[in-house]
Amino acid sequence: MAAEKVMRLPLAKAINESLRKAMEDDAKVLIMGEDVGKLGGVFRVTDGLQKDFGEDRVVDTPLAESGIVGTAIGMALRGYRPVVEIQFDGFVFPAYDQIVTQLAKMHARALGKIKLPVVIRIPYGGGIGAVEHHSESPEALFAHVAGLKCVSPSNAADAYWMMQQAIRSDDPVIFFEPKRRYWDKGEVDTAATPRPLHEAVTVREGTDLTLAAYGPMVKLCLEAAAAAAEEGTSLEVLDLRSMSPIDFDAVQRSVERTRRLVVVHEAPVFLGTGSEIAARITERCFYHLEAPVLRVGGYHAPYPPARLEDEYLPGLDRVLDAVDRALAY
Amino acid sequence: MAAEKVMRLPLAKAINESLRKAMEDDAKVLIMGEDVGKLGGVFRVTDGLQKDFGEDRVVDTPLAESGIVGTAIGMALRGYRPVVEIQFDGFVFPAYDQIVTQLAKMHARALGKIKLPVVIRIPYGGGIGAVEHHSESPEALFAHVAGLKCVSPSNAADAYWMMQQAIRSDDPVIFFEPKRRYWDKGEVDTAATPRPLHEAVTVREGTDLTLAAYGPMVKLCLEAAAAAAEEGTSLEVLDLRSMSPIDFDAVQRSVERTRRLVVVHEAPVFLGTGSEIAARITERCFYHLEAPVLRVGGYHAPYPPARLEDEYLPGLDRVLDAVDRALAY
Amino acid sequence: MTVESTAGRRPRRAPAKRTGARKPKQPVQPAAPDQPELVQLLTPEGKRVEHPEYSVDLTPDELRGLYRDMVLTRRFDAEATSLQRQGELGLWASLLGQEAAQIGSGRALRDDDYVFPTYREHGVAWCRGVDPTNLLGMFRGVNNGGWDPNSNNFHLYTIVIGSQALHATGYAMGVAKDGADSAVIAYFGDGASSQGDVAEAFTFSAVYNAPVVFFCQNNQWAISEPTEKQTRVPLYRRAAGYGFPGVRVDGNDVLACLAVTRAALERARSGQGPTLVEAFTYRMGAHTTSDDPTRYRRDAEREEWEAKDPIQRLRAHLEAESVIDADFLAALEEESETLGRRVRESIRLMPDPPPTAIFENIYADGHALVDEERAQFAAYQASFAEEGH
Amino acid sequence: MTVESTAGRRPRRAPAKRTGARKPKQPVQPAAPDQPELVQLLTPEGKRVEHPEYSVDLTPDELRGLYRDMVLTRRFDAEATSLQRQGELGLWASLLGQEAAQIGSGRALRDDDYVFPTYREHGVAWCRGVDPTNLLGMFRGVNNGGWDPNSNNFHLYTIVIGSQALHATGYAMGVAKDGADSAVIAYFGDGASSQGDVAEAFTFSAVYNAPVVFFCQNNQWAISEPTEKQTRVPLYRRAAGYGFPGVRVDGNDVLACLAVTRAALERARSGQGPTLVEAFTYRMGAHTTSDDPTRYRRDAEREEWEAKDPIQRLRAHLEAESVIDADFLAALEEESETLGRRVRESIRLMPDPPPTAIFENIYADGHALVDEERAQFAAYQASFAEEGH
Ligand SMILES: Cc1ncc(C[n+]2csc(CCOP(=O)(O)OP(=O)(O)O)c2C)c(N)n1
Ligand SMILES: Cc1ncc(C[n+]2csc(CCOP(=O)(O)OP(=O)(O)O)c2C)c(N)n1
Ligand SMILES: [Mg+2]
Ligand SMILES: [Mg+2]
Repeated sequence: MAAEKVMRLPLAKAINESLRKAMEDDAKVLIMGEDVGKLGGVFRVTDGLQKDFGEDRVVDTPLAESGIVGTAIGMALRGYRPVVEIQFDGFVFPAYDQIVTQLAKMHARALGKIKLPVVIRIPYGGGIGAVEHHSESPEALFAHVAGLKCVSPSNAADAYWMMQQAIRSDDPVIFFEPKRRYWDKGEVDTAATPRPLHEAVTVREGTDLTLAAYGPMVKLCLEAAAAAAEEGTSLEVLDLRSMSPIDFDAVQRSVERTRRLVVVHEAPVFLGTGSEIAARITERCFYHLEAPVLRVGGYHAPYPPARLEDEYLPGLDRVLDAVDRALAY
Repeated sequence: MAAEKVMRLPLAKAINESLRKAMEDDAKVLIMGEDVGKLGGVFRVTDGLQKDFGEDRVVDTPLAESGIVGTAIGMALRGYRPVVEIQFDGFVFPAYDQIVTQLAKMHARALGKIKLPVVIRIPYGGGIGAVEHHSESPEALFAHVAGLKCVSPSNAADAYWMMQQAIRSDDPVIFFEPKRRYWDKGEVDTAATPRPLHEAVTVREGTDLTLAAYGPMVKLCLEAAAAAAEEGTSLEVLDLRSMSPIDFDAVQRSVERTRRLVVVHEAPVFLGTGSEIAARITERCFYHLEAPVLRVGGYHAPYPPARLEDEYLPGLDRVLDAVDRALAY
Repeated sequence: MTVESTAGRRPRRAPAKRTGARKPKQPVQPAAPDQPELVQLLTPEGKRVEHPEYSVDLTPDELRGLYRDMVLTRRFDAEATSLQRQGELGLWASLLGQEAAQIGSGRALRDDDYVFPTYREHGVAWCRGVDPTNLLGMFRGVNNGGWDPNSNNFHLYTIVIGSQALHATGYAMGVAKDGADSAVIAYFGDGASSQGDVAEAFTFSAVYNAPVVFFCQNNQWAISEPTEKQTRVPLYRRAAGYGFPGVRVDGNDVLACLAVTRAALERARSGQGPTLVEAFTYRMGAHTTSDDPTRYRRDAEREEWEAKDPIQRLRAHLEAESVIDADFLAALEEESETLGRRVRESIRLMPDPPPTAIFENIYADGHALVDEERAQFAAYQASFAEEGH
Repeated sequence: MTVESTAGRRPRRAPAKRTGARKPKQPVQPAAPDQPELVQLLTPEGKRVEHPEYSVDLTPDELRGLYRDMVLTRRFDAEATSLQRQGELGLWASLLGQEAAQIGSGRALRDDDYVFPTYREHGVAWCRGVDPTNLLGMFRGVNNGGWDPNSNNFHLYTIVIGSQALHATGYAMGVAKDGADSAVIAYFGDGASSQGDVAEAFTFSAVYNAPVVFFCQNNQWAISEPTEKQTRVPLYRRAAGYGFPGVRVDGNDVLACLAVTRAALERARSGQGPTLVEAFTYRMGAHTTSDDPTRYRRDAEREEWEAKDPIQRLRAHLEAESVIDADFLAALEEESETLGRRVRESIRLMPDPPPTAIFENIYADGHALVDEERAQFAAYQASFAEEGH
């Protein structure tokens, strides 16, 4: 890595490089999960790491998510910095108790005397034609819980840097990886100075309306902005990057200019992160908003079978429809 | 019961009577949980039921919440209607996977061919001076999930009737019991015709602002309305009763008149049910609202130790402060 | 189940430093399978042997039936694998190699017994009379479970590992409450044995003496992890610590699987509670069609197990005993072809569900939000029609 | 822990119809404790007996130390119970009757070993040197854990049943990775044995051969549920099915608890992996001060166990051997009084945290929303000051 600083990598590979770097830099960094070793994970995100760092640092675990997170907590108490892989979004729930009642609360329980630097990687979201439980977006269920931080990169460079930052953080971080973007390539400058982990980024400037999204939906919003531009509408696109905390200041700044906001995520709209953004931005920007904050997301339904996912997931038309509705106010 | 129809009962006892009635009416109704038998539950909600209905119908289970909910699902598949007790809010998380990935989704998975009439009773909320994990309000974590219904009574009569309806429902219902109101007495008319389970009720009419709440916070909102009345402000109070679905039509009707809304719950504000109510009502009533929807609730913090809970929980002053802020727009 | 990526090659690097981790000095018990513990009635060569505790006495028709079941199940499975390659299915989880475990246990069941499968029990489904094409729906992506569990007492496939062990236990508790003498069987894998839910199912079933059989197909692998990553002693021994018997059966021996499962079901029926059966077998194929086992396991291992093939073994026995002949085999081959054709044809006829199916069957009694979203969706769809979009 | 209501009396009713539920015909193994399995070095009468596998050879000083530990722990516990009655604590979980299990195991530990307790290990905390008054904070409601776990290698009390078994296992995996020869001990109750997390801890510890001792205090009750509601065979047997040894020790015999725990820790240290110790004891008091055990258990049972009291037993032995005398006892009584006084005084001095503590220590690296809410809270508080509210 020393020589070449800018690489063009698929998002999954950027995470792989970031994990490698973290393990090189800090012997306390460990990887744990199902099939993360020889197989390199079902998405190959940990590919090659066991070979190079050994079975002591890249640990294939028994098939038990509560056990994985619970033992990772114990390792963190011993001074390690475990990076845990949950194989798919829908399989995090057996570990939910350990995450919510232990990982999230232990630092506070100890009045700050112990730290829990655990990263939980979750490949999440749909769009890859998978079977049940392999396409969910459960981020709101974690963001609601104090003590956790939740982030999601939308591109390879962020994936690299946000993983570096998540591992260095002394707080538990749930790292949501947009699985359908794993193969999307982007430039990664490993010598760059990254922006703070929980800061949003304006990925396209615009004047008529703000689209806010994170993870897999950022690309969609950029496409929507491009399409709208052709029709003469100027959309600003914010990549929130972090769902806990949410960079409300950045959203507010944008909305004070554009006066309209549409939030897009794959997760169900009802009690999704968009509800919080809508509520809080409406409070902050009450006299600026020309239209209510609109939300585009999943329905109040189990994630549907693959042949229906295109109807379920926010797509270009649904985003543009929401934009039109917001502009019609 | 035959003769006397109107009884004055504490809320906990109203649930007890309702469970008894359901068990008398339908031999398929079962009670399962930790300490529900001889002890009658730590709050005595199942008091006397094992004595009268036997150990086959009031089942003391092993200490394992996932096991309780998982076996209740199996019993429901066999034609039973289990009513499960989770001893305290903070102990539901070991069962979260079974609730979210199985109980909530199995009806849809079977394309409607099987039904899951399971009620999960959770004494929830704070205000009783308890130790950690005994005072939480996790309703948003269930309401976000399609396939579940979530309700919470605020008084004895609703507790009686809503439990009857929850048990008769062919859908899984998470029944949140406001534990700090267990001892509050109210009249229960067992011959009444109850309103639909998911319908909100106007418990006090008013013209200047709507307070929306459910469970333990309804009483507080009524107190706030009484206090405001003395200062000449007329508050309408809605008891939502149901957090999934939420009776948005009722909220909308009220807000179209009062033009201001404050939502109150004990759960953390960030991604709490209030965020969804704020987002959706703002969308529905954009041109009616004179002020942003304000929310009063818990902070983004673990539930604090008992000596601090009065500062953490919404109280009269905080509700009235929000009312003042909304009226100031 | 997993869906996996194609991933690029990693550049070579210097070997990393190792931490000075202490190695376990002496593992207490060997994780290696103890062959003598295995109940076997038919050797890999097809020789019929006796066992002191377990026996079967089958008619020629029954024996031919078992053979036919295994052959047709394998054929169906192969067909599904190739339909996946052709893009008709998104994924397939093959049972190749596990036919004896599934047919042996499946044929031990009575009609009134109830089955809780994982996602790989195509052979058990076959025994229950579930139309094989119905199994394909979820792998094609048209539904998440395409049959009525109560029509054949065969529950839907369950993907979240181990969950169904508790459903089976609860169902069995209900059977006991009803005073019925049916039994319930829960299938799961070696990997699943590590899940807390499976342990809790052991606890509940023991405490309530529930009429349930836990049938663990130890196919040696949980995706890329060998059984040693789940346990350091044979899995069947887990049961004793919960207070019920565990037994390891040769999972490639259909007769032994039948005998052992029958005995376990009989125990359940007669009020003696749960049993754990560990069927010692092998996943001959990939974990699913998305998996690439060459990354983590040796060919030699697969070859060893090929010599223990469940179908060849029964065939050798039936030929030696003249229970089957060339005519039988030819007829069966034709039946296989017909089945294959039927599967291929019906998959192509399998319609995509209408988009509005998203909003159906979420609740049995309805839900205002679903109604609202359904209506919005319809209006949105209609807007395209109007615009002629 | 539970907080319970005072509930009214229910009016009498006609007995309900029973469903025709089938009763288990014959439970396979008795759930009753098998007395001979118990490791014992001191009989209830205080007679020193030998055991083929376990022994201790203690100096008079050490013996007196154990006695002192138990007496002071009991005194502290009694003091806390009465402080709860006086309203100084919101709740108390008494260890009465479990002193031998806790002091015996606690004194087997080395300083560098690490302890993961439940919420009842006041005796173990004592052995670790945690100031007893620090234990009271969470029961008073001023914090959720009032000590630095790393000062005494004694983790915070854990209320969610069973969770800490996994933390202990992970910690032990870390110890092994470090190449250290420390051991880790996880405490939990008979009820906890049913939790999936405990089973997963067994699996992980066995697979990684982690240096951890699982110390289960079977005090016969999980609130109102007797151990038969959790298992139908003795709990220590659970271990064998996971591939490590389990042993049942007389939990009211401090010498046996010390010997057995020492041996288990030694196994862990020497790379032989986990051990499950089941200390067979009794919860003499209520589950917590909120509980009313008269609703669910017979007085006679308690009386039986009173005859096995851990402190009386050691005292009888030490008096018979002239290891203690009246002077020692008098001095100890005074030490007890002093301890009691100190606890009473310090609880009254224990300040309530400032309201702003709500917003502290939620994150190590800060969080924008917490900052915002902290600021809003401060402004809100200040508004009262201004108004003179
Ligand atoms: C709770 C959960 N975690 C992870 C997965 C992903 N996954 C699917 S199958 C599998 C391995 C299962 O192994 P085993 O139980 O031995 O069954 P087999 O596939 O070998 O039949 C894994 C890890 C899952 N489906 N559910
Ligand atoms: C997950 C969870 N469920 C329920 C409870 C409520 N609860 C507290 S203590 C207890 C009984 C514990 O029994 P046992 O494990 O035997 O420990 P003991 O109290 O007897 O020491 C229960 C059910 C809890 N704390 N955590
Ligand atoms: Mg397997
Ligand atoms: Mg106990």
